[in-house]
Amino acid sequence: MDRLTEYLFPKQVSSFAHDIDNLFFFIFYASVVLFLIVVIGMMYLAIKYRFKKGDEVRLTSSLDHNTFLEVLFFVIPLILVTITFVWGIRSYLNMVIVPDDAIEIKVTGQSWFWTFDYPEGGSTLNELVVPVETPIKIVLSSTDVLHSFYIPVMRAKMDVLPNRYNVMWFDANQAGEYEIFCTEYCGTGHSNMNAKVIVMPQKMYEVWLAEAGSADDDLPLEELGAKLYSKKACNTCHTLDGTALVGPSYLQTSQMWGQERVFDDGSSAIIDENYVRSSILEPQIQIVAGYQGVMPTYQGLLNDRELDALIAFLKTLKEDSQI
Amino acid sequence: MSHDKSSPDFLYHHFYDVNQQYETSKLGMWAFILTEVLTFGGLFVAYTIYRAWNPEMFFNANLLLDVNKGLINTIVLIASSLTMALAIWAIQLNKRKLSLLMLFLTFVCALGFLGIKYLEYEHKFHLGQLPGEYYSYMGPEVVQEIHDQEKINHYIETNNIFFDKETNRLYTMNNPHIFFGIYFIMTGLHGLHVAIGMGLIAWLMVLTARGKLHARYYTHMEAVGIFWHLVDLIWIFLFPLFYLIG
Amino acid sequence: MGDTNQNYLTHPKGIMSWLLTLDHKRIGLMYLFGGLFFFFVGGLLALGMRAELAAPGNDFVSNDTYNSMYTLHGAIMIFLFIIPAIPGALGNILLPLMLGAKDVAFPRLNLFSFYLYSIGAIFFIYVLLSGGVDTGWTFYTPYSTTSNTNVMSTTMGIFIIGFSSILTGLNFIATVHKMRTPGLTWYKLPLFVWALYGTSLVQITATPVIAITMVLLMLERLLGIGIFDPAMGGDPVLFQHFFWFYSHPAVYIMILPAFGIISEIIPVHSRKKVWGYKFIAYSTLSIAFIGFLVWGHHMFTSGQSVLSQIVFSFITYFVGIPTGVKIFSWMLTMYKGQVSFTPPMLYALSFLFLFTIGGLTGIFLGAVALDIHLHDTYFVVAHFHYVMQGGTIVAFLGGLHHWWPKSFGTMYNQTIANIAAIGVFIAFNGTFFPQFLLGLRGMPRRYATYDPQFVEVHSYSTFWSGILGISIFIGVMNLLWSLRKSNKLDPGTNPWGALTMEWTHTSSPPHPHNFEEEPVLTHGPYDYDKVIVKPTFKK
Amino acid sequence: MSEEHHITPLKTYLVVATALFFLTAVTVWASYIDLGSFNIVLALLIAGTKAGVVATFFMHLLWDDKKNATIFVGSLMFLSIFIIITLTDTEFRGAVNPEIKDPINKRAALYSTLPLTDDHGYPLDKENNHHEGDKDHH
Ligand code: HEA
Ligand code: HEA
Ligand code: HEC
Ligand code: CUA
Ligand SMILES: [Cu+2]
Repeated sequence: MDRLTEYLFPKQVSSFAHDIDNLFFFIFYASVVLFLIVVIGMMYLAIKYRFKKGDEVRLTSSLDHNTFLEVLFFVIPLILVTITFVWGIRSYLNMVIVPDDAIEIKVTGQSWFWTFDYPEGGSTLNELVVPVETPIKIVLSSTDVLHSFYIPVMRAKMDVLPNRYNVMWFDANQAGEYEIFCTEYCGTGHSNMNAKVIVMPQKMYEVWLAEAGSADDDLPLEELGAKLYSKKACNTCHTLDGTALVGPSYLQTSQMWGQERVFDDGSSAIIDENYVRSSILEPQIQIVAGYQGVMPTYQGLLNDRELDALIAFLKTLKEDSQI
Repeated sequence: MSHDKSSPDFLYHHFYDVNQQYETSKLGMWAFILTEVLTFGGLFVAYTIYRAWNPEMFFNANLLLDVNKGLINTIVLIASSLTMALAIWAIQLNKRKLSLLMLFLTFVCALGFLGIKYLEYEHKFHLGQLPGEYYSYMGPEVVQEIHDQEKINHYIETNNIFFDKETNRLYTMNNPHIFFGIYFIMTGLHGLHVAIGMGLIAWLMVLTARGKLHARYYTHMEAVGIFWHLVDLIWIFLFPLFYLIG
Repeated sequence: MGDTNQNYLTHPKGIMSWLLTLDHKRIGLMYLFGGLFFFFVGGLLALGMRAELAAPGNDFVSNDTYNSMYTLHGAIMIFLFIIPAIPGALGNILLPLMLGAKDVAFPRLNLFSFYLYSIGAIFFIYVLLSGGVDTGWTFYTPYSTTSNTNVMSTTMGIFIIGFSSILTGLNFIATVHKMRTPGLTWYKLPLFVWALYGTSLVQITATPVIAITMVLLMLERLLGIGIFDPAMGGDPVLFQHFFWFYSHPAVYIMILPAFGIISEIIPVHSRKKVWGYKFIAYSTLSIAFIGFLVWGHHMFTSGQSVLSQIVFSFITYFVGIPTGVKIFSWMLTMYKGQVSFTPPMLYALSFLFLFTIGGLTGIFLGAVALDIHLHDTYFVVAHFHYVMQGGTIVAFLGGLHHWWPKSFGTMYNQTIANIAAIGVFIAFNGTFFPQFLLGLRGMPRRYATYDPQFVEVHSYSTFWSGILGISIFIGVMNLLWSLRKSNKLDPGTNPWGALTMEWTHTSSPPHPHNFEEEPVLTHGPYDYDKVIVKPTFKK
Repeated sequence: MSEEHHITPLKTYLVVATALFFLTAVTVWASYIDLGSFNIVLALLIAGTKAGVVATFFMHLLWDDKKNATIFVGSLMFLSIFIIITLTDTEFRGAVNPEIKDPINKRAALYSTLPLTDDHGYPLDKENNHHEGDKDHH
C-alpha cells in the first residue's frame, strides 16, 4: 500500500479491498485530469480574454462550435465510463458471489446492537469473531427497522432488513480488531450502534470456538459485570454518569436501590435484585415512567452468572465511581 | 398592449387571441393528465409487483369481489363518457339545452357509479374485508351458503382454500389484506376523482345554464371532458385487473 | 422608456395587491423571500449540526435533537428551498419576460401554487416547533412507520408542496409552448428557458410519484396497508424504489435551473456568443430523460437484484456525458470574448469548479463496487453538497446578483459582493472537501456522535462552515441593503450589456404588464457578434 | 382567429361507445375461459384497445395538436419505465444468492391469531403454529 492509499482509506483487510481501492484510484486520476482540463481551461480563458480597463466594448467572435472538439466531448467520456463500468461490474460480481466453502455466520441487527450466531451454535453480542484467510458468509436480518452492516476495512456493507435476509461475504487477510458501523439510520442510538470484528489466526479461532466465552469464568462478578456492560451493549442506552439516554442511567438506578420506581401505568415497585433481573429479562412488563419500552429482552442472551454479574456491577456504582 | 380593440370578454388579457387561449388550456390539461397517469401509475406499480409476488393470493382474494357490480359500473362509466362527449358536441353546435341535458346525464351516471361503489364498500366493511391491519375477514360466506360438503370440497380444491372443520370457516391465502389495501386505495382514489368530476360537471352545468359557455367558448367543458374521460380510462384498467383475474 | 414611474413593484399599491396578485413577477418575489427565509432556517440548523459535530461526543445537543436537526435541515433545504426557489423565484420572474409574454399561461394557478407552497411551509414550521421529525429526508420504512415523531405532518407538508411543484411545472410548460412572442422560435429561446422547460418536464412526471408515495406512507401508518412495512407483509426496498423514482429526477429539478442560470451568466459577462447552443439545449432534455432511469443507484446496498444493480450502474454514467458537454461548452464560451469579473461571473466560475467536483464524485458513487464502501458515508454528504450547495445554490446566488438590478432596479455594492463570492467559494471547499476524506475513511452519515479517529477532520469542517455561513450572510445582506431608495437606477439601465429580451425590451424594474409595447424581436439572445449594447449604470 | 375547431360527427361517438360496450362484454366473457397466463395478457390487450379508443375519439386526440398526443404517450412511457425497471429488481432478487428471494415470514404478523397456512393456503402443522419469526405487532 502506498502512502496515498494509507492516507485516504482505512486498512485493506478483505481479499477484494485492494481491487476496490484501485478502482477508486482509476476514477480518481481520470477525474483529476478532467477536472484540471476544466479548471485550467477556465482560468486560462477567463484571464486571457478578460476585459481590461480601458478596453473598447466591441463585437466578439461568432465562433460557437468545433466539430472535432464536440466529438471529443462525447468520445473521451464514453471511453472512460466504459472502462469504469466493466471494472466496476467485475469487482462487484466478485463481491456478491460467495465462495462455496465459506463459513456462514448469522447477523441480527436490533435497535441498537448486533447479535452474531455461529454455525457451531455459539453466539456473541457486538463482537464478530472470524478466522483469518477464510471466506465468511454473513447472512443478515433485522428484528425491527432497517440497519446496515458496514465494515470499512473490508470495504463491505449491506443493509439489514426486517423479515428478509441479505447476504454479504468477505475474506479477511490480516488478524486484528476492526470497527463495524451501522450505516442505515435506525433511531436514537444509530450512531452508537457499532461493534467490533475480531479477526483471529486459525488456531486461535479454534481455541476461541472451543471456549466460546468461558474465559470470563474466573473474573470476579463486578468486573465481569463491568465488562458485560459494554459487551452486551447496555451502554448504548444506559450511561453511568447520571445522564439519561434512551434508558435511565445506572447511576440513578443504583442510587435508588431499595426505593420506589414508578412506572408509566402508575404502578410502582422497589428497586432490588429481582426487579433488576426482570427488567433485563422482561423489560416490557414494567416500563419506567418517562421512558419508552424500547429495551429488548435479554432472555437467552445472558446466562445466570452474567445476570448476577450485571446486578453486582450495578450495585457498585456511586457518584464518584464513574467510569 | 392593444388587446382592447374588440376582444371578447372571455379572453384573458395576457393572450393574443381566443385560439391561443384555448390551445394553451388544452395543453395544460394534458400536462395535468400526465401527472394523473403517473399518480395512479405508482399504484399500478404496487399492484403489478404484489401480483407478481403472490399470484395465488391475488386470484383467491379476487373471488371475494363482486363482478356484477364492477361490470355495471363499467357500463355506467362508459355511458357517462359518451354523454360527456356528446355534451361537448352539442355545445360546439351551440345546442345549449341539449348540452345541459347531456351534462345532467353524465352527472347522474357518476352518482350511480358512486352509489354502486358505496354498496360494494359497505358490504366489504361489513365483512371485515378491509385494508391493512383492519382486515378481519375469517372466510367467505360460501360456508354459510353452501352446506353441500361436495361443493365445499370442490371450492377448496379449485381455489386452494383451506377449510377449518373446528371453526367451520374457510381461510384464504397469504396476506389478503394487501390485496384489499391496494384495491381500496386504487378504487378509492378513483372514486375521489369521480366525486371531483361531479363537482366539475355541476359547475359546468351552472356555466352553461348561465350562457357563459357557447360554441365560441367552451374551453372549460373541453378540459373537464378530458378529465372525465381519464376517469373512465382508468376504470377500464381497474375493472379487469381487480374483478376479472381469471 | 415611457412612463418611468410605473413598475410592478410600486403599482398597484397595498398589501392586498400583493397577496392577491396575479403578476408573475410579484409571485416570483414572494417565492424568493419565502425561499431565502427557509434557506436561512435550514442554514442555521446546519450550523447547529456542525457545532455538535465539532467534537465526537454529545456535547451540544442530544442524539434525538441532532437527528431532528439533520432531518429538518435536509427536508427544508430540499422541499422548501431548492426545489421551489429557483423555478419559483427566478423562473417566475424571468420566464414571461424572456418569452416576450405578458404573463405565464395560467396566472391564477400560479398564485394558487404559491399558496400551496405556503401551506406546506406551515406544516414544516409546525413540525419545527413541535419537536421535529427524525427519519432523515428519505423517510425509509419501516422506521418512518414506527417513529413516534412528527412524520405525518411532514409527509403531509411534502404532499402539498408536491402539488405546488406540479402546478408550477405544468404552468411553465404551457407558457413555453404557447406564450412565446411571434417570431421567437425554439432555437432563439434563451437557454434559461430551455432549462426551465426541462425542469418542468421532470416536475410534472416525477412529482406525482412522491405524492402517491407520501400518501401510501401515511396510509401505512394509519391503516398498516402492508405495501412498505415488513411487519405487515410489505417490502421496504419497494419503498425505496418509489422514493427514488421521484427523488433522483428531483436532483435534476434542482440542478437544471442552475445550468440555465450559468448558460445566461457566462455569455453575458464574457460578451460572447454561447458555445454549442443546440448541444446545451438538447443535453438539458437528455439529462432530464436519462435522469428517470437511474434511481436505483441510491439503493446499491439495499439488497435489490444483481441485475438491477448492473443496469442502474450502467445508466448512471450516461448522465455524465451530456453534463460534460455543457461544462465544456460554458468553458469554451469565454474563448475570444471579453470576460468581466463581475459578481455573477465569479459565482459562475466557482460553479464550474465546484459542480465539476460534485459531478465527478457522482461517477465514483455510480460504480457499484465502490459505492458499497461509500454509501451512507460522508463521501455522499460531500458529493451532494458539492452539487447542491456548490452547484445550485452558488448558481442561484449568481443569478440573484445578475438579475437583481432587473428585478428591483437597484445595484448592490459590487466589491462587497465579490468578496462574499470569493468567501463562499473558499469556505465551501473548506467545509465540504474534508468530508470526502471522512467518507473514504469510513465515517457514516447521520451520526450524532462518532469515533474519535475522525475528530480532526470534523472540527476543521465545522470551523469553515461558520465562515461559509458568514459569507453567504454577507452576500445576501449586501443585496438586501441595496434596496434603499437612494440606490435607484435609471429604468433604462442595462448594467451588463445583456441581449436577452428581459434586458433589451423592458425597463428595470419592469412595467406591471411586462412590456409597454408589443416586443419585436430584433436579435437573438446571444448575438454578441452582431449587436453591441454598452453596459450602463445610470442612477 | 381560426375558430374552427374540429367537430366530431355524432355517428363517430355512437360507434365508439358501441365498440366500448362490446369490448367490455368480450373481456368479461374472456375471463371465464381458462387461457392460463394468457388471460391477463388478453385482458390488458382489450383494456388497452378500449383506452386507445377513448383517448383518440372521446378525448379528441386524433384531431388535436399532436403535442397533446405526445404528452399522453409520454405519460405511458414513463409509467412503463417505472414498472419495468422496478420489475428487474423484484423479479430477479435472489438470482445470485437465493436466501434473499423471499421474505422470511410469508404472512404478516397480523395473522398470528389466525391458523397459519402455507403458500397454498394449506394449514401448517398445528404444533408449528408459534412460528419463530412471527413477531408480535401492536
Ligand atoms: C443537485 C443535485 C444533484 C446532482 C446534479 C447530482 C448528480 C449526480 N449524482 Fe448525486 N446525489 C444527490 C444530488 C445530486 N446528484 C443527493 C442529494 C444525493 C444523496 C441523497 C441521500 O441519500 O440523501 C446523491 C447521491 C448520489 C448517489 C448515491 C450515493 C449513495 O447514497 O450511495 C449516486 C450514485 O451513483 C449519485 C450519482 C450522481 C451522478 C452520476 C450525477 C451526475 O448527474 C453528475 C454528472 C456530472 C459530471 C460527471 C461532471 C461533469 C462532466 C465532465 C467533466 C465530463 C466528463 C465526465 C465523465 C468522464 C463521466 N448521487
Ligand atoms: C440545498 C440543499 C442543502 C444546502 C444548501 C445545505 C447546506 C449545508 N449543509 Fe446540508 N444537507 C442537505 C442539503 C443541503 N445542505 C441534505 C439533503 C442533507 C441530508 C439530510 C439527511 O441525511 O436526511 C444534508 C446533510 C448535511 C450534513 C450531514 C448530517 C449527517 O449526515 O449527520 C451536514 C454536516 O455537516 C450538513 C452541513 C451543511 C452545511 C454546513 C451547510 C451550509 O452550507 C449552510 C450555510 C448556509 C447558511 C448558514 C445560511 C445562510 C443564509 C442566509 C444568511 C440567508 C439570509 C436570508 C435572510 C436574512 C432572509 N448537511
Ligand atoms: C435499546 C436500548 C436498551 C438497551 C440496549 C438496554 N436497555 Fe435497559 N432500559 C432501556 C429503557 C428504554 C429502559 C426504561 C424503560 C423500561 O423500563 O423498560 C430500560 C430499563 C432498564 C432497567 C430498569 C432501570 C430502572 O432504573 O428502573 C434496567 C435494570 C436495565 N434497563 C438494564 C439493562 C441491562 C443490564 C442492559 C444490557 C445487558 C440493558 N438494560 C440494555 C433501554 C435499553
Ligand atoms: Cu442500526 Cu443505524
Ligand atoms: Cu441520484
